[in-house]
Amino acid sequence: MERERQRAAIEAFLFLKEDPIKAEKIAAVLSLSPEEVKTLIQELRQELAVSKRGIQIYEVAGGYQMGTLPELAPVLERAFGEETVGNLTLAAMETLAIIAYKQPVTRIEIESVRGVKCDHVLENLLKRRLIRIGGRKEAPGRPLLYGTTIDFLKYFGLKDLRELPPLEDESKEA
Amino acid sequence: MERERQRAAIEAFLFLKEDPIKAEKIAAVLSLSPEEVKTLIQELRQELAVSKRGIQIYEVAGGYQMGTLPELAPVLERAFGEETVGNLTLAAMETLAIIAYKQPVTRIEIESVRGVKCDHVLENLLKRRLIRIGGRKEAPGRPLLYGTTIDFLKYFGLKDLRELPPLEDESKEA
Amino acid sequence: MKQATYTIKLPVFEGPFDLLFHLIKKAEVDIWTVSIAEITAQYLAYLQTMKELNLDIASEFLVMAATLLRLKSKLLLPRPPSPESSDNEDEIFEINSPEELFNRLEEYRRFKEAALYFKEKERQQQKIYLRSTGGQKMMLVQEQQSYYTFWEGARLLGEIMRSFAEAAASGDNKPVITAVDDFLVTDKVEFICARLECSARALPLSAFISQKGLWELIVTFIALLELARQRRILLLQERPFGAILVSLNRTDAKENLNGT
Repeated sequence: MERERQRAAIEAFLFLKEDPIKAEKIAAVLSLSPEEVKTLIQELRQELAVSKRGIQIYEVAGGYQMGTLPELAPVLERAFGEETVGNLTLAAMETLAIIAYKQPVTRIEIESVRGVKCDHVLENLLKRRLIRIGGRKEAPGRPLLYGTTIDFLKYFGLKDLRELPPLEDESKEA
Repeated sequence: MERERQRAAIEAFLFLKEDPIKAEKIAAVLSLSPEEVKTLIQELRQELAVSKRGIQIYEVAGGYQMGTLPELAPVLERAFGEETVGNLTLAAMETLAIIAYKQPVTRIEIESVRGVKCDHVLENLLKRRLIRIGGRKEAPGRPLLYGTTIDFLKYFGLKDLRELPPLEDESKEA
Repeated sequence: MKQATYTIKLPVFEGPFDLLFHLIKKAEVDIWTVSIAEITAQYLAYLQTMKELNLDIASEFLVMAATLLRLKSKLLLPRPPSPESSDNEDEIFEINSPEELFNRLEEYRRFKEAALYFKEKERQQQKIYLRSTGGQKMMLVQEQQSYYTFWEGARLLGEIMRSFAEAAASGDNKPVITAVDDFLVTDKVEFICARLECSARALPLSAFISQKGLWELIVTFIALLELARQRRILLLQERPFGAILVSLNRTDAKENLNGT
């Protein structure tokens, strides 16, 4: 398959996939090496970014994903109105932040940081699949442990957890 | 909003929308005239078609919709697996053809053309939403009238019903 | 039952017209000049070859054969000046003259050709993958009902109830239990009907709930069930798990009022 065709195929893949797709996976289907795929994707990305196309390619959660140009957000929001998923509440954000940095973490631990009950928020975050239950803590009552999901990375457009900014206090301590 | 930006916005729209979207709707959001939108889309289409990009724009069911390049079908099939839904049978095609050209049409009328009972086929087409019941004929027994749907246009990639080729004899008569 | 009929080899042809059409083509003659006797003979020969005749599905073919034989016999006789008969056009195979048969075959042929056009379009279209179907080919709506009405299955009850609960819970107010039962089912029935009466289109469940509390919710639900049971309203749904809409059953409201 010639190069142009390979690029088109990658473009079509990313278009069809709603989740981030790994270079290795694309490589397997096209019978290319992951390096070749990465090079092709970089080319495509570059091209789309430079010409400010409506569709861009992003590096997310260890893979690649198509999305719209950030500058278009206001127009698109107007167009889709209420169709977009509601934003997270501040309480949800706080809770997510605690889970992201402290995972795996129990509900009691989260609540002791926030100073309020969180069962409701946790339930919501679980429903939205931004967090998941990752097991039980070996402690009295064996409480559930919470952690973040791939959807969490996607929601915030993070490549992986290491991309989280260091917590203010931690950096001071360091 | 400058022209480049407008094009990008249209591209992003079509990317996000899962159904065919009408030029009028895009126009309303971008505060452009439908004609301007159509011109921009034609430009985009042309560009994507000429450079054989993985994503193309199609004119379907009175609107525009993004889809992959047909030439990529073999590669994509390998990646996403075989189609699960069966194609339409010849009986279904015949029935659809009669409905498409003669709508609104009753079951008896269809059957008298085909020379066979069609209840089964009709039920299936209804289930697949390729046809719909459009009312009742003002005739003894008030039989149901069948017509085609938007999904019918989408299934066959038709712009609208006028795109159907004239029936052979009709054209001779005309 | 219906599946079992496919054990025979008939479905190669889509019906007697299709078979006739095939026979005419095989004879390689023009549809207008072919001898009716010749087709009839071929037709009967074909029927002969079907050893294990499934009568259910073959009946149409047999009727066709009878029709052809009758036409053949008519041809042997001088034709009456006015062939007045075909008033009861419920009969698919009521064919009175070779011309009529030819006309109908010709009409069938046109649609048969149109069907080939559709087949080709389908083939082309299936090379295009859409995003909405997550990498599947287009139109995966396989078993979608255009609408459900309440009586079409108790299995839908759960879904309707869930939709109802969702409609009720949308908005920030959680249902509050109040002691005052200021909502009566009969009142609510009237309210719902009045609301539907002045609305041209179907309304979502939420249109009937004012977020006043759990009791009202229950009453509304019962009222809707009651109205559905009396067939005074229709519950519509465009697709499984889609929003449920309520509309007045305008078509046969009167009969149904006496119905219960």
